[in-house]
Amino acid sequence: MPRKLTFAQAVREAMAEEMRRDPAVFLMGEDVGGAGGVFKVTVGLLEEFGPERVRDTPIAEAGFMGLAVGAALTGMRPIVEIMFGDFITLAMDQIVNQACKLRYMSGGQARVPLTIRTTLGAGRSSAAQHSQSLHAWFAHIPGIKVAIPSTPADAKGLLKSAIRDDNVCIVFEDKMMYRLEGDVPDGDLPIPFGQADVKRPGEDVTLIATSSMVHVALKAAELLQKENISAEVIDPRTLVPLDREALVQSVRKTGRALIIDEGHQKYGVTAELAAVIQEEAFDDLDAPVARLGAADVPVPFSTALEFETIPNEARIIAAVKATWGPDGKKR
Amino acid sequence: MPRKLTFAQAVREAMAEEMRRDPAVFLMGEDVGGAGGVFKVTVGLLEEFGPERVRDTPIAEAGFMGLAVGAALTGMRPIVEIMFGDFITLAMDQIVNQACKLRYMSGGQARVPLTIRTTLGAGRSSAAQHSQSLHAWFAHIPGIKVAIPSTPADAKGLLKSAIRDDNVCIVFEDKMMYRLEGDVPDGDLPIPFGQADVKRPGEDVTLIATSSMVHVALKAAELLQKENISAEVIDPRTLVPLDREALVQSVRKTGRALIIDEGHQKYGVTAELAAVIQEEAFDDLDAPVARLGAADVPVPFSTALEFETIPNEARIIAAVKATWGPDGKKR
Amino acid sequence: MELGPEKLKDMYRRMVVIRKFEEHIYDIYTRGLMPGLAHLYIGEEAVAVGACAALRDDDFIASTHRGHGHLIAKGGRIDRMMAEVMGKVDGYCRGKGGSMHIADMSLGILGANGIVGGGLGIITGAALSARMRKTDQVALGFFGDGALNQGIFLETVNMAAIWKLPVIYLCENNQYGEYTAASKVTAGHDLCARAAAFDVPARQVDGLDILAVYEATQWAVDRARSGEGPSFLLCQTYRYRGHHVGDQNTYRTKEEIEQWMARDCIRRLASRLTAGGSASEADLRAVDEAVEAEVVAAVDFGLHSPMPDPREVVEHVFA
Amino acid sequence: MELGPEKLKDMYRRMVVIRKFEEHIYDIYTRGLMPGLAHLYIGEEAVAVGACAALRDDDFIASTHRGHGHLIAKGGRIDRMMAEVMGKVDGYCRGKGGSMHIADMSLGILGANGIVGGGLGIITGAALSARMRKTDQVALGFFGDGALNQGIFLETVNMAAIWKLPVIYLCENNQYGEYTAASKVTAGHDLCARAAAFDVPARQVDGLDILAVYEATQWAVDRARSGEGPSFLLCQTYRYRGHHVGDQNTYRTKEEIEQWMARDCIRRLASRLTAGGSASEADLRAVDEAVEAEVVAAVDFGLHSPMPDPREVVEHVFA
Ligand SMILES: Cc1ncc(C[n+]2csc(CCOP(=O)(O)OP(=O)(O)O)c2C)c(N)n1
Ligand SMILES: Cc1ncc(C[n+]2csc(CCOP(=O)(O)OP(=O)(O)O)c2C)c(N)n1
Ligand SMILES: [Mg+2]
Ligand SMILES: [Mg+2]
Repeated sequence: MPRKLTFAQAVREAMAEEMRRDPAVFLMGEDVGGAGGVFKVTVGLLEEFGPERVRDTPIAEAGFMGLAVGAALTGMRPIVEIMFGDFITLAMDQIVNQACKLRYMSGGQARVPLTIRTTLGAGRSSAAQHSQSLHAWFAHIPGIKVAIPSTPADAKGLLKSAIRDDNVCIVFEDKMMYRLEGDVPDGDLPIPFGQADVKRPGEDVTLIATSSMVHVALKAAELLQKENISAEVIDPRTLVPLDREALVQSVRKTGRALIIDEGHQKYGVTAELAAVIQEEAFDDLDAPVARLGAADVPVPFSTALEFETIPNEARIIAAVKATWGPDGKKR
Repeated sequence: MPRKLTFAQAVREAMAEEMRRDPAVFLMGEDVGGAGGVFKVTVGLLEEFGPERVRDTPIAEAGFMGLAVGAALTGMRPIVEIMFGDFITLAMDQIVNQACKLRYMSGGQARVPLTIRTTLGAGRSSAAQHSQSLHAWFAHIPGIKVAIPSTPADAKGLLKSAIRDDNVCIVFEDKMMYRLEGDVPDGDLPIPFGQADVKRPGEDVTLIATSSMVHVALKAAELLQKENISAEVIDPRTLVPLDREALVQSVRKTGRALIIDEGHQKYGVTAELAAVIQEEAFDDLDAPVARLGAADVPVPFSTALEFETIPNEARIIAAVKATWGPDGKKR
Repeated sequence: MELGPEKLKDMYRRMVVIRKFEEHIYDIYTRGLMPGLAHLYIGEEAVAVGACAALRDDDFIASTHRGHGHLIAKGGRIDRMMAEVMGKVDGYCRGKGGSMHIADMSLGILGANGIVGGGLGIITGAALSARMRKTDQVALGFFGDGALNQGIFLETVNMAAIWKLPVIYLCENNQYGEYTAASKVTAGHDLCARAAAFDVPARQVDGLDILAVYEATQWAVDRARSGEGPSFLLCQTYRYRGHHVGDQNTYRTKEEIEQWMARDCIRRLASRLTAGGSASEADLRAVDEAVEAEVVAAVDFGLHSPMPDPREVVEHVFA
Repeated sequence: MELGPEKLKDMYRRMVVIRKFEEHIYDIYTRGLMPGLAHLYIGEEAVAVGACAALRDDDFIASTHRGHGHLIAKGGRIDRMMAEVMGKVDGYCRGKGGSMHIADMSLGILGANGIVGGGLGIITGAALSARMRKTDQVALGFFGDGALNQGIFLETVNMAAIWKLPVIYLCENNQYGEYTAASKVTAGHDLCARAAAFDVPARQVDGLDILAVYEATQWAVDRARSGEGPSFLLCQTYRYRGHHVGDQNTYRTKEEIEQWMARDCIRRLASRLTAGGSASEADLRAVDEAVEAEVVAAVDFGLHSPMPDPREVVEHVFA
């Protein structure tokens, strides 16, 4: 029986269930305990699991990420919350030089079952230091798996997989989605990494979208349908590992692809997906793979400017139509 | 009159000339003074400019990067050396949240004329924490220009431009190239950012290569010539701004492209360049844009393994031939 | 430097500007006229005003997410600040920065900052710059008790100490970082020891006593200006309101809040002024009223300023 | 715990293993049999051996780029270490890590580290883990004077202090970070104050006196094991050789080096053993010779171990 949960509730359930299942799992981060997190995602966990396992840290991102690495190396399974994705810049050495590399550098001796949860996404007038979507950086680095769920159900299932994984995993949660509701199936149902999900089937064009951009793509697809363009919307769900096959198959069918992601466009996630698709579906492409990332500017504060930087339905529709060329014909 | 200089000498000359020209320019970093840098790039600068302007710092990458941001904001033009590119993980907040965003966030009030020099490249048996090529991360972020020179002349000219630029610039120097010799023209000749350079003209395929990969591509091009394949080798020289036009024009002519870069392949520089080329030269492409980055593994120590991770001539040749398909025909 | 009555009245006035500015921020925020986050400085006014009173116009400050008070104390224009927090084009940052990023480079205000500890590098670098440019400018960095636990504190204080930079580290210990008590996450019975460990002279100051803040800052400024290097000031203070507007304040008792409010820094200076005969109650009331009108005008200025043209979104990435 | 003669002789032996291991590293490095970087520990042996003598097998250590000594002191196998530094498949890391990344998880050796200060988070996390898993394991982190200037020191010591974690921060002050004197870049006349500021008890120790190191570590271990929390040990020591093999050593005077060498930690324990009658000169010579043979065998083991199969390059990225 599926229940309606918000994205935040789904994330919380994943953590609570895994903490009940395995005493090695614990959570640390700034204000995750008494306050229940600034986005109220962790409300109630302190009450159930106590302050040892739901640990309020000092404001010291590098330090507590480092502690988590050491704890993971020695038998624990930490979940670390980095409140705003922007603050992860302070912990890059710990994640990239330590956590992601210890297993490899030790020739397979070390195990680092560390899960990092953090946010991405603009749209809250939080300005340039509280709105970044830095997931592309992590997808670039070997030794870390990257999830970027778009629905409460995916958020729960992927986070459960991340916590059970013996490797470093990072899950990006769009802070604009925490109140989004969706059906979440009952029961213990981890979603494996590396499986894309077709969020809407279609025939004429493939929209590959991540995180909250999935919903924007779905709305655009509805509008396109009115113009008799049938768009398939696929959500890769994890960037690493990437379900290349699912993406490529869809594009082989439709002949057209647009990638939508909220990270900056240049040197970002849209580039890799476009490169993969043109590599593997070249002969089936009727137009270049198009992409739509966030504008290549810091995220501005003013509501008059901020939304200019984020992909929206209108831009998706325009980009899709452009794949047919100005005359509406196959290019 | 060009002179033969090593890459290290060219970098040093650029700094010395700019420091002579402008008293606001100064250098800071670990062991850049008395020791002349661990790669001996800064030898002699302390003697000429004194310890105020050639400043040995504590081991505190975040801290001294932060100082440089503050100094740049208030009238100085710091050059910061981060010894190994891997250590820049410790300064990401300072660079990405502070330096790159201050101008934009302040609505154009702030000016941050900061130049960062650091290294990339494997091949010295330095293992996973001293061998990374993290330039893709910076190319992804708005507000920073990214240079990645391949020759002593380019290194000198681009660094001079970086130092004179009123924005944050980062220059990646491949540590394996410091002893590479090349002709460097006399005189004060900054090389503008955003101008690619054709390092070898050709007709049948375009090899777009960065940093030391340019030299590998040039060798591969010679070998391909013996098989009557004429390869054009283009070096974008700066990733931001990117000279799209030059890359696209070459591929329009040849119909085939291979991108070679020493960063990890997935979600890296090769992806953006491939995406751009298929976007803009789609109709002229005879084969998908191919790419060759470093293997998606941490850099291993053993010489038996390390070179497996770096693009080499044989792999370039194989990738080029693959664009013709297994039968040597146009795909 | 002794503070004459005019200076004291000016300091009183500035504290009132901050208090009323923040009350109006609360008002426009709850009325939906200001997006984003609003971190109010109410209760801490004596720290910003006392410290900045010891600075010259060409000295530098770096501020925090809770920055309105620092900016006003250093001379920032409240109309342009109001426009900025509303995302309007006449704002200090043309609407690009918002509350957490207001800067006025012409006044040496090197910016509020959204990163806890984010100003520490900047202010130490400004001090380095002052030294290298051979000026006698001084740099003062405001930061919270929370930032004391960020590594950048160690790194910058160490460099300031070895290079004897003209910088003042002013920690505003308002007892909380977000919803967590500083005492829970901050080790050491004497936080001044964190600076003293670097042989950086440190003083603890009653942050509700504006004269104490002023005097301590003046001591630190004198040291800095005369080449004696950095100092550290630990100002004990308290924020009356939540971490930001909307915070339910459940982690503090009413009693605790009331105890601190009973020692209000503005009323304290007011009593001193009236007791000493420098001003009458009526004088102060007149100041309060004038300030209220000024802040209302600033709100108006903000409300009437247009939104930035959407095409500005691509401007100011590069110089 | 009093140290009996057998334990002391074992400690002597371990110091000699380190010394000879490093001399052979120098030899194979200069003969081109070992690639990468070699940071020698020669001169500092008393610190690693004295500290690890106070640890149990199931306790944890985190090490540094100058890690061979720590690893050997904690029980690491020198043959697999030799194979590793040569990049061979029988190395601890199958050739993937090299000198800067040797680890033996089964011995609680959480790895050498290429990042200055890189072990501080790891070791503090291991202490947290010991506490959460309800063992009485202790975690000891070695790091250099250089790491004292990295912010992660502040952050981890603060957390260890507020949570009373069973961790020992052992700073090896060998007076230099690379080619720069610690005194030039490290503020504060008393480096112990950097820990004491967090109310973490701190002791300065003569790092050339293995018994002093042992006793101080034992004190810290007792504190940690009994739940009293972290401690800090500042061991004054010296590296005889350059920062790495190849360093020309121009930043130090011959006199300075000789003064330190005159107080050699191995000879010092040797004298004590012979003076106290626990061992004769001949006994010690026999130890030296046996160790030399052992190290030669380790070199041989390394030389004869095959290179890893190139296909291993893609293994061990993920579990
Ligand atoms: C690096 C970083 N981590 C976390 C945050 C989220 N955050 C914003 S304000 C704050 C508390 C800061 O406390 P303090 O420094 O004492 O300043 P106060 O708010 O009390 O003035 C936190 C954790 C942040 N902005 N930056
Ligand atoms: C974060 C970081 N910065 C710089 C370096 C380069 N580096 C390697 S060893 C070293 C000096 C370390 O000094 P110290 O901590 O005193 O250890 P010692 O070498 O003296 O044992 C430096 C700067 C590094 N490895 N990591
Ligand atoms: Mg506070
Ligand atoms: Mg040292």
